Amino acid sequence: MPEKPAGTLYRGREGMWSWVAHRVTGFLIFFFLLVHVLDTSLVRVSPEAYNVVIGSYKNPVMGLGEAGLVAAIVFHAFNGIRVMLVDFWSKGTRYQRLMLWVVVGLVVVTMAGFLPRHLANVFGG
Amino acid sequence: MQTHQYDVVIVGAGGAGMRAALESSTRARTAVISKLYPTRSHTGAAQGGMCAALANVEEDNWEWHTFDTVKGGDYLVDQDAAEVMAKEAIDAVLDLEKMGLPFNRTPEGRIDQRRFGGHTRNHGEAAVRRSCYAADRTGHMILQTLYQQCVKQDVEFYNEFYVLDVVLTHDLSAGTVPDGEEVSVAGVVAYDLASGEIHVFRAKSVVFATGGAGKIYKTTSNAHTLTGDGMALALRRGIPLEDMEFFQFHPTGLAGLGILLSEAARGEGAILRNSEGERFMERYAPTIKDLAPRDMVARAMANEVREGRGCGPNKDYVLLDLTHLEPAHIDAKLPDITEFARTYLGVEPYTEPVPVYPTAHYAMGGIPTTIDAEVLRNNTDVVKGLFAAGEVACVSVHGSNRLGTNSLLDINVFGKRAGIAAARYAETAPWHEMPDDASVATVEYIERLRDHATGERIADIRRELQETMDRNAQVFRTRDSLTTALSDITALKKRYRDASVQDKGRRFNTDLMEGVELGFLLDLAEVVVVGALAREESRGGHFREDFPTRDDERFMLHTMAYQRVRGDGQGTVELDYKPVIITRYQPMERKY
Amino acid sequence: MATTIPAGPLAAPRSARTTRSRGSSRTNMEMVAWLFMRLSGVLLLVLIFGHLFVNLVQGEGINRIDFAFVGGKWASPFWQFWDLAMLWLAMIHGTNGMRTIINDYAERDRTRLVLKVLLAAAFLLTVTLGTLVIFTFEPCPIGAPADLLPSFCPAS
Amino acid sequence: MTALAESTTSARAEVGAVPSFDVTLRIRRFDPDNGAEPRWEEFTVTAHGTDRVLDAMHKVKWEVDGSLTFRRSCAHGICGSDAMRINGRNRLACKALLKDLDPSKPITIEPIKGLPVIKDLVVDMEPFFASYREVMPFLITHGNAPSKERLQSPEDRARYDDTTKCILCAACTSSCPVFWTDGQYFGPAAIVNAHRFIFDSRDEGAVQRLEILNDKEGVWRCRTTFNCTEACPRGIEVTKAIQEVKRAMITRAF
Repeated sequence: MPEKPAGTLYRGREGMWSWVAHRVTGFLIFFFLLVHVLDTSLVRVSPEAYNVVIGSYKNPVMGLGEAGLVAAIVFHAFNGIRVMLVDFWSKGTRYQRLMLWVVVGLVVVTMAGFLPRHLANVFGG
Repeated sequence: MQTHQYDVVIVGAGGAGMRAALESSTRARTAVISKLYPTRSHTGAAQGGMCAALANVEEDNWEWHTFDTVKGGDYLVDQDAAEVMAKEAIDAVLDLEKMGLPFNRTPEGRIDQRRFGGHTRNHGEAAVRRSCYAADRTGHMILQTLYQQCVKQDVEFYNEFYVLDVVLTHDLSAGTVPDGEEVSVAGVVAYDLASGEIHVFRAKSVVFATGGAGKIYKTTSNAHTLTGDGMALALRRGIPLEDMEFFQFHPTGLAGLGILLSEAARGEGAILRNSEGERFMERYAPTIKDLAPRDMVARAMANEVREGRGCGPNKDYVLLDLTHLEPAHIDAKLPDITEFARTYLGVEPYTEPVPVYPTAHYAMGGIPTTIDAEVLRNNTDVVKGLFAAGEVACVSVHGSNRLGTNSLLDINVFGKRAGIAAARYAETAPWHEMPDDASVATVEYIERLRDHATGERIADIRRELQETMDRNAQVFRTRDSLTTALSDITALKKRYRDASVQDKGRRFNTDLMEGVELGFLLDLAEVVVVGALAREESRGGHFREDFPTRDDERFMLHTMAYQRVRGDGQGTVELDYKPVIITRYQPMERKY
Repeated sequence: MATTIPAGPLAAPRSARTTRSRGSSRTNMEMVAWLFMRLSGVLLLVLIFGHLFVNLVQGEGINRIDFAFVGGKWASPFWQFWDLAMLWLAMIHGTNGMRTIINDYAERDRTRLVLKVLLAAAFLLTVTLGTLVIFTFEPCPIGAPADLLPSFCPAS
Repeated sequence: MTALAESTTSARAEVGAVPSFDVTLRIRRFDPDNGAEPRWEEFTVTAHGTDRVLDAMHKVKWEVDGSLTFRRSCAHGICGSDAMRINGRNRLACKALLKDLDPSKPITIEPIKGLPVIKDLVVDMEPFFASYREVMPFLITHGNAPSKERLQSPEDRARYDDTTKCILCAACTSSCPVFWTDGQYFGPAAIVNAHRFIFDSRDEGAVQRLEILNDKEGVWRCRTTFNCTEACPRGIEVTKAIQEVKRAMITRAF
């Protein structure tokens, strides 16, 4: 965050940090999206070109990146649901903190399901 | 230096000032000058309510309200003024409701009312539900509502401008202007806190609504900014102050801190207890017990402590017991004050009694005015164009002891009257010459404070003043204690002349402001003590142990204190007296 | 008693902002954008999770993805529509999010303008390209090696 | 003998139950008159168990450095003068007890964020009040006023009770990340005060206020970070109020 009015970092709580995380993950996903559309567009060029580029996604470094990306998407998605509950459910504001921990829990569970499978695919060749 | 010109200038933006502004700004070009932002004013700290005989929940009428006010003030009340206030109370409450004030409601949707100290049915029979309220933040809601209306009406504010002088056509300070001579106001001189610049405001009418002077005491419910500025300015310009020895000590301040716990707590059923768990008010006021007027309750509490029935390790407070009330009821009716107990004392009012002790609360005295808020310069003559309303003024509707809720009423009724009167006067009044050197005295005063290279700290002198006032001029007073206080004040005034502020800057110099404020406090403390020494009786908020009874023969009179500058240039306090206006209630013994 | 410490890298407090420039902005644009973020969010949740599941979890996961896999999917109008919806919704959702971020942190009007032009360009390019690719995609390009193509392509 | 000795000791312990301790305040100073850059200054003073941050600051001002500048008035959380950032969070100095802030470490005190600093902890409140004034924070009614009070049921009165508590201290607005970066945003306090009238059954100006807040810099800038709710010294559920205004707008639009 920019520090224009100067001073120390504001010590916000769960609400503020979930907003920061939502913003950061959204930012990351947007740039991935741009790249992803571009690389997929290579299918229009030739099968070889596409396969070369998509092949690079399969190396372990990119595999870890993908894991991070999926984590970002999962958080952004679940926290998005929380934001909507805060917006549209009259009791949402009161349970926002609890809901954030539910979101974090769901992200952990989802990633626990996804990661072994994905990492096995990436590293298992 | 900048100059401005307005038909009406209102000094102070609390309840009285803004209520006046709402009336005057629709009739005349008006400016409101305040040393704070309007919403910071101390009206916002008032809690319990505002009495008016609406009779929404039980039978009531304004005459009973008048009687209670007169009796509560121990018959020193000017009864014509009390009648005006009690009669106009009803419209004052309805006006506020129409402005949007969120009063609590009865099941039928009418403004709800509750009991309050000293307010009774049929001349003292039993406590009556007369106080209109918005939870325990009635003052807050009044202040907010009035400010909201000022925003609506586009009232012009000069925020954080500190008025340091009022300019009159005659110098009254020597006491040489003959009675009957026409004296008028020409304007005020103000100091812009943000820039350190002097501004001169020329005006046909000036309304003082600067509030009280609780900071002459150490233990007080008053804000740090309540330093009696308006009273002291008038005093220094030769205008008398009326009944300043009568200072109200609110019974239930948080022990050791002075933070106010509303009388509404007792209105809702809370009980005062001593260390033996006894409901001691039964002994002092058998009929209405804990809802006796404040002076009586405060004295009873102080007496319990003196006789060794105080609570706590030092046995220096009593307890306010709410534990028999339903938590839901407390939350609905008294949310803020229970929060104060939790925050500042760590006490849970649902289950534990709250330590309380009397705290300096309200100046019954002030600048004498007529019922149209015109300022009197002696017992009969008014200063043309100069008005005062609210705690700064003494109409006198509170006499020697103000009833709870009557302050919020006072600011609304007399604030409105002052606004109308000021605007009316300005319609036809001539402009008076503002001398070129109008600001010279003010500039000299503040520059002397600022430029003194080294000197005593303002804070040290102020602390000593507040301590001597707490020790010697509080609930119980004697000739000895008051004499001690007076000699302390005289010594402190001498030291003040050589004091200096550390902040030498121009911009937002609060150090300098505190220096100026201390000068006001010293002058006012002196008036309080001199008045108290001379009043050899006990009445309302003034209790002399050496003269423990009321003496209507010698003292059924208002004190008029003047600061006269003669010869050596030093001001001395001189006293005069003014008869009390009695219309329908002859003085009786005051029992509850 | 008092010690002074140089405050180091503290910027000076910023100056007062210019007065509010309201004017013609009392439209419902911001409300529509706000609602869109929530609605598209729900849809994207389904679309993207489906996409991730099919592409990364099912079968051998990521290792399976190649031209043949993509060709196989886009032969079906269902997946064509799926991916198209995902492309559009995600791009509008993301672009609007980026617009907010630019509004928040780009202080100077010029910087804001430049960034917003860049953002609009990226949006147009990506959406146009993606849409074209989905609709003009040829799963069995002539002359490509058969082993790279979906299985349903006629052997050339 | 023993009993007597014991009782004396326990009495002494009780008297001394509120011990005093040293506390260090790390205050951000700034005086443009001196042309100096903002700087941190540390003061160590002795405080008592029940002291608030404001008490410690007064001790500094009255005993150490008179030029330390801050606003304060009522000193018990009702006038809204002394909102400042204490240990990174917005609070009222008169409601923050030292013992709740871990006085063993220096306590950091800064002006609230997002408003121009005039001197030390004093900020220019004008932009804040300008936003407040823009939402028409006053009762709007049409037609003739009744001769007595307008009726309002206790339930209707309770509907907007929470937002009547606002003391305009700016703790919420200056805790909002959107407000820090976009000073044009109305900010939570203005929306809270609009809410107070929008949901008042006596008021007839809700549509106008909703239109004002539908602005580009209005409620839709709110990102529900809950900083405002946590900063509010009056315990107002600020975010909830803002959400209710948003929902009122959506209901009105569709």
